[in-house]
Amino acid sequence: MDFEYTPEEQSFREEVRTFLKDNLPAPKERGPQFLKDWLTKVREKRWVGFSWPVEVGGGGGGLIEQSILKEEMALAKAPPLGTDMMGLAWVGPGIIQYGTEEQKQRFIPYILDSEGTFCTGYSEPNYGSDLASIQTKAVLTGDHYVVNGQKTWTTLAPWADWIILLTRTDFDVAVKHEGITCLLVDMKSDGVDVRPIENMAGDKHFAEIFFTDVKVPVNQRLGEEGKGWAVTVSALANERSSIGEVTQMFGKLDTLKELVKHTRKAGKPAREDPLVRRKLARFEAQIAAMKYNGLRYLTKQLNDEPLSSETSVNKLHRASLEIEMDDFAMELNGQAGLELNGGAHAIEGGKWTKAALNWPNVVIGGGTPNIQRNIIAERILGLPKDGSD
Amino acid sequence: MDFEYTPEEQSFREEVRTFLKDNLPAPKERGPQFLKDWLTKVREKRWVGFSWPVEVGGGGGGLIEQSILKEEMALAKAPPLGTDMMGLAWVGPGIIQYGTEEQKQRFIPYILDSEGTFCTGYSEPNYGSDLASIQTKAVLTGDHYVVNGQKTWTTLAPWADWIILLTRTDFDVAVKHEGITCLLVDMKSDGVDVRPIENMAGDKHFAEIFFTDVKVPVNQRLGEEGKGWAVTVSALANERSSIGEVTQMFGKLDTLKELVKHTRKAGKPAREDPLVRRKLARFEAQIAAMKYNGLRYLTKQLNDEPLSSETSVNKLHRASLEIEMDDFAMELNGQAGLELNGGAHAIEGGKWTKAALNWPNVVIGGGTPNIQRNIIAERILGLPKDGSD
Amino acid sequence: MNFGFTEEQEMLRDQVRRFMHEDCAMTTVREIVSAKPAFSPPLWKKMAELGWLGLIIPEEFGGVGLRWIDLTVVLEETARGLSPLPLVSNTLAAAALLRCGDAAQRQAWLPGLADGSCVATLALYDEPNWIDADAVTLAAGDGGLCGSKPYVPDAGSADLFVVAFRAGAEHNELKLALLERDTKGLSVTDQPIIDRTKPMGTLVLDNVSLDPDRVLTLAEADLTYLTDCGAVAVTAEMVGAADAALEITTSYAKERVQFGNLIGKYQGVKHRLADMYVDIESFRSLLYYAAWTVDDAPEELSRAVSLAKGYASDAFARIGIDAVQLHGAIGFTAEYDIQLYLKRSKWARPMFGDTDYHYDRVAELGGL
Amino acid sequence: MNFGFTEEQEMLRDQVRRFMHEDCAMTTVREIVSAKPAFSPPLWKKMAELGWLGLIIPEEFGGVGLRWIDLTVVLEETARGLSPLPLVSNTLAAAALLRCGDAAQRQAWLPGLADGSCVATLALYDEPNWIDADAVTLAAGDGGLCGSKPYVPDAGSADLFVVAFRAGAEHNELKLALLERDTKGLSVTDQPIIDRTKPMGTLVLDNVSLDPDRVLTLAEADLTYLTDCGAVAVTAEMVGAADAALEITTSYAKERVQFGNLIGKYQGVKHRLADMYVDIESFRSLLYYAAWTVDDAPEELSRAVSLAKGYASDAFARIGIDAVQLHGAIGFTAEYDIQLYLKRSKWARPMFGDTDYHYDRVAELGGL
Repeated sequence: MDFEYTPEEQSFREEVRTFLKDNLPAPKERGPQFLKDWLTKVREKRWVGFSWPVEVGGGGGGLIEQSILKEEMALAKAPPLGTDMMGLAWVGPGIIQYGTEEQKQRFIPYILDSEGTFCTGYSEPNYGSDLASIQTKAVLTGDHYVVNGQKTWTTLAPWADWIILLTRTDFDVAVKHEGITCLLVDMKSDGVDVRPIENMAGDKHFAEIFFTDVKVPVNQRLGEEGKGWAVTVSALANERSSIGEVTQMFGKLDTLKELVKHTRKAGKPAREDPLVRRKLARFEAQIAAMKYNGLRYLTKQLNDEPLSSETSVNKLHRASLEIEMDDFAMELNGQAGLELNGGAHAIEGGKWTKAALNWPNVVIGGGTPNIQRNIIAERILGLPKDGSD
Repeated sequence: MDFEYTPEEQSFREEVRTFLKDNLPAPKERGPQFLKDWLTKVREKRWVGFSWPVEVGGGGGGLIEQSILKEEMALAKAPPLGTDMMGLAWVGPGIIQYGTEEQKQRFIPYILDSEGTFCTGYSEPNYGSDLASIQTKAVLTGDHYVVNGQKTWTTLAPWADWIILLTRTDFDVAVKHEGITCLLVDMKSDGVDVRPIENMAGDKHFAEIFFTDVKVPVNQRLGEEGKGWAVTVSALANERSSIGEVTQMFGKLDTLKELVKHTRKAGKPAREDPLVRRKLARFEAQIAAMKYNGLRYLTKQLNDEPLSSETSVNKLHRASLEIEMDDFAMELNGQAGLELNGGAHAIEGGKWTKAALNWPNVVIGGGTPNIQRNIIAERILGLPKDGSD
Repeated sequence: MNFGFTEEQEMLRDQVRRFMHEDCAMTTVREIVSAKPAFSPPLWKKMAELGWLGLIIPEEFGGVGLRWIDLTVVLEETARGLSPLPLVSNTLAAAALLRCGDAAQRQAWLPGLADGSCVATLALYDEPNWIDADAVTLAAGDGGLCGSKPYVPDAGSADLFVVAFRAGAEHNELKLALLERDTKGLSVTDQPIIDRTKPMGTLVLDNVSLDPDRVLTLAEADLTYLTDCGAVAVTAEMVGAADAALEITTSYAKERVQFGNLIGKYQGVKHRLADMYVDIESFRSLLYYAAWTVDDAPEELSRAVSLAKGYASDAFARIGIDAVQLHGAIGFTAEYDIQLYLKRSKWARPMFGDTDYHYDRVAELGGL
Repeated sequence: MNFGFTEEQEMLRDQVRRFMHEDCAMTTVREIVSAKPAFSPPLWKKMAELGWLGLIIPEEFGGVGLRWIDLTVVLEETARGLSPLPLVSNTLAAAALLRCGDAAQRQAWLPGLADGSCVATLALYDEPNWIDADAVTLAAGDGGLCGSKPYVPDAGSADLFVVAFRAGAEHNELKLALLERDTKGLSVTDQPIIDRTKPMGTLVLDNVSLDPDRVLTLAEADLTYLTDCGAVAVTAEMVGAADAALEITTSYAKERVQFGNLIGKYQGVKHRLADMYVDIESFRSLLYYAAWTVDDAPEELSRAVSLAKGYASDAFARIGIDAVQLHGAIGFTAEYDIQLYLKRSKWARPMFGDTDYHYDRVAELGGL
């Protein structure tokens, strides 16, 4: 048990801090060219794809250094290290693990250089949580697959250039996890129709996508035919709650505390109400628990111990906090908490109120809390499955 | 919607109050003869079995008068109207509905005159909640049944004179609710072996009962052979949360408030802590909800509308309050809340602490909260069953 | 003793349900709230004809002369379909006139409120989360009223504003002003809020002179009474809206299949729905009793309504969130109706006091 | 950066598990607590030989000289089997001597604590639910200590009492007295409490004279430090006991059939067990960090331990109740072990501060 960093790790942290000091101006001083320059610079540092192998263009960095990098970036509220969030999070790692040499040469630099973005085509209208049951059909015809079907709740689809698509190439299988094939599809292909979906906060971050006789060259298949489920599982495993996420949440807690300090409730400073104080403390305990849980799991990885489904623990905390923190800010402010941006009494431009409508992006998007509970109960505690499989 | 009582109802309430004033001395003034006299007097008033038909010896009273009677008795913290709690609650009504003329003449006066007590033999070791699956076997042999098997968690069994026993007379049935037969068994019969079970509070209110070749005359069968489930269902339906229960809980809330008024927490009067105040208010809201829920269901009965499973609503409130109220009293008092009777710092003789170990009597005894939620979900909301039947 | 509704009340309930079904279905609601102000003159007229606008107004002033318990029947059902029409506001303004107005004032204004020709609203507090005489801060000066009155419900559609203001420095020196929309110096700013079916606005008052005929006394007990009436009305709406949210979610659980089963077969779903049912049944019972006390046991109103609104504010907020969550992704699309109920639950929570306020009051009234 | 245990720590854990399994199984625990005092000299001797009694005592005083993080390994495992032996009390008394004693005092007492010849305990506050210097009310007068010291852990088996008392009227004028069991004027009364594996008693003090060699200074920071150490120790025990409760309940859910299925197949059961797992994992992580700060980052100890104990006090209390409830009727029979964990959860909640206390402190330390 040791929370001290080695001199090498300390000096890496210093390097990151110095870089941030030199290259991250205050938000209002960032010009139109800023983001492009930023992306170039962090790419030159090999901080994009930090832990990816050097051979493919990654940084070849270790887990501790990666967590230091993420923590410092989050503390500094820096922009992301690349614009292709999903490419960096799991499409890239999936290609590194399962892709052909040609695919690696084609897509890895594309992702690392932020040339375009990927979205993730998993969920279908009738199979939101139950991914293995998908029905989108791909038929091999000569040197390409012909894809027909529909995906939905595809985050970022309205802007994405590529999609990592889960299709079914074999309907006659004993186990539904078989017969699934993973394709990389150009969103500009003929027959791809994207229809953005408006959510309750008024945002259009996600979309339905219809595929009608879409031709996908065989060389854009990721992994073997019929073995797409393994690619997906490995991709989802890369979707880990990270130290950067925790740092962001501590930052949010701080802004919530500031809000409390400036709010009056029932004619008295809100900070004097023990219920308010204890609720904030409970949020802090949950976020701190996420932090130390994460460090324990990171240590396991460092020791090459297998990680089971422990990350579901932090996902459940995250879900509870996503729902409760913004709602708490709203409730604290009474009627003023109802106001949206533009209202004369809106709290901080109505940002808490809007956020209080956006929790499903995280809470439902990453697997619902009930799914996470099933994962813990079945995979960690060994309780019987309640599903059909 | 009308909460006023008619002049007749008001005068009945006055009658009860006058009776209580004349016949209920303060607890410490009650002599050894008191309870016997009390039981005789309320029996003479025909308040025992108040709503039972006059023909069988009951009071023939209406639902409203009954609720007035229960409310006033609870307010006065009077002793019960008879000593045979289960006989009065459901065995008697079961006999009135399903019993033979002979059974009525034999058992109804027995119950009403508090000559002995019944216990209820439903649960078995492997079927705690799943009553219809019972295995205790009864075989008709000439003019009697021979019973073999085991019951458990039988409340009051260590003192009971009789047991209303659920047995299986037919194992070859399509539906497990069939083939069940209800018997009234003398606890002094040969082959009945009662083994008291100690609970975590140190009490021995309930017991295992072993039946070995116990002979039960056919004339002690209640209802038809194989139709015992109907008797049980009707009996359970009589196990309603009543206005008396609510009055008791308001009484308990009052004592909890008094406790709060006399307790200091973290160096300050506990009553000043908003968390304490709001928690007590929430208890009050739940108890008041039970009251008005109960009145709505009573009104339905008065209008001869069928009652579905709405009473599960109050059972869930009761369960939550049983667990929380005593625990709240313990928590409030910190280390002093840990002390049992005899401790120098014990709060009110450690009664809250002991009660905090006795909630399962109510919470598990009357059907667990999860069973109540299933009942509401399936019978009221019409959701699919998750059990095997 | 009869804790049920009369045949007349059940007929009234059917009538409102029919209206919501035929005239004010969810597509209509969405149309109405997409315009400014979110109001529909023809539907308002129809509600007037059906007698609902003057439901609690005595017959001598053109109303129907019924009781608050009858009103709850109407509000429960209009809220089931998330009606955006200002029935609560109009009724509370009428309650203020009935309680605080003199004979002439009642005669002058109530008939218009009852026949729908004058849409009225009531605005009491100037602080967003404080129910107290001190939270009325708008003060009358030499030039009349100057400043602003925020958080006015249905400000966009109202013709008449019944507005609390401070007539002196003492805690309880309050009065009500009757201000017509075209009053000189008065203008209205929209406050965009989370629930578009419950519009809100701010009155900007630039030396609005006060006509003595249009000023009403407002004792502290009146302020409490009107706040409590507001809480009764909003809680009645919460019962209807929560019930609809449960119904929509239950239906969804009976048709949506995941992992080879109807999701309604999983206890994770069914137990949550059962808990919603328990909560709704419970704050419904508390609300019915509170509504009865308004006319029949006013000395018990404060405690009764605080139990009801205290319970409902917490419970409905949880129901709104969980109803969306149990739907999965579809539940938070703008197209699907369930999210509108979540927004309503957020709106209803602080109105006329949140759980903390009401439970604090329960504790105080209970001697703590 | 390594948030895991070393190989030595894992070996220590195995050693404790073996001891609990072979020497202090639940039947033995039940035997020990059925006697007065609830103590076992042979097991205590064995624990001394294994080095656990002097785990945090430096080698120069006969101890092993390890850290609090090592101690948590031992406490987690002894609490898994609900050990009734006064390891926490003895360790806190040692911590008090180490922190507040002078060289002579340390040398005089610590070797006895380490080798098991002197069972010691620490008693700080006289109020049942107040963590504050003002809650030390026992005062020294002209005749020495007179009055009583309640809530003394393991008072029945202790040979040495390290007792806080008030040496003056000022808030922080406190000292510690070392009182041996046979001190003239000292007697011990048992306090029967809910958890028999955690005995408690009251010292009755009748003009107990204070030998200056047996008086230690106690600055307010020392009081805070010792309280925080106590909270770390109790939370470590909570981790082990809660983990055992989850394990017992999970096993039961895998073998108990109701309505034709293993009860562990119903989400009503499995999701509750999953939530228990989430809570235990979380306060476990918070505890490990807090235990690390005792020796390595003492400036962070207060905040770290308040996060851990604040989380654990609420969560373990809920786990205790739910573990019994998920068992159904069998869970609350005296014969079955799970109810002993419920009692332990009740005991642990207030010790060295409950959730309200610790969360209030988190808020304060966080600038609110």
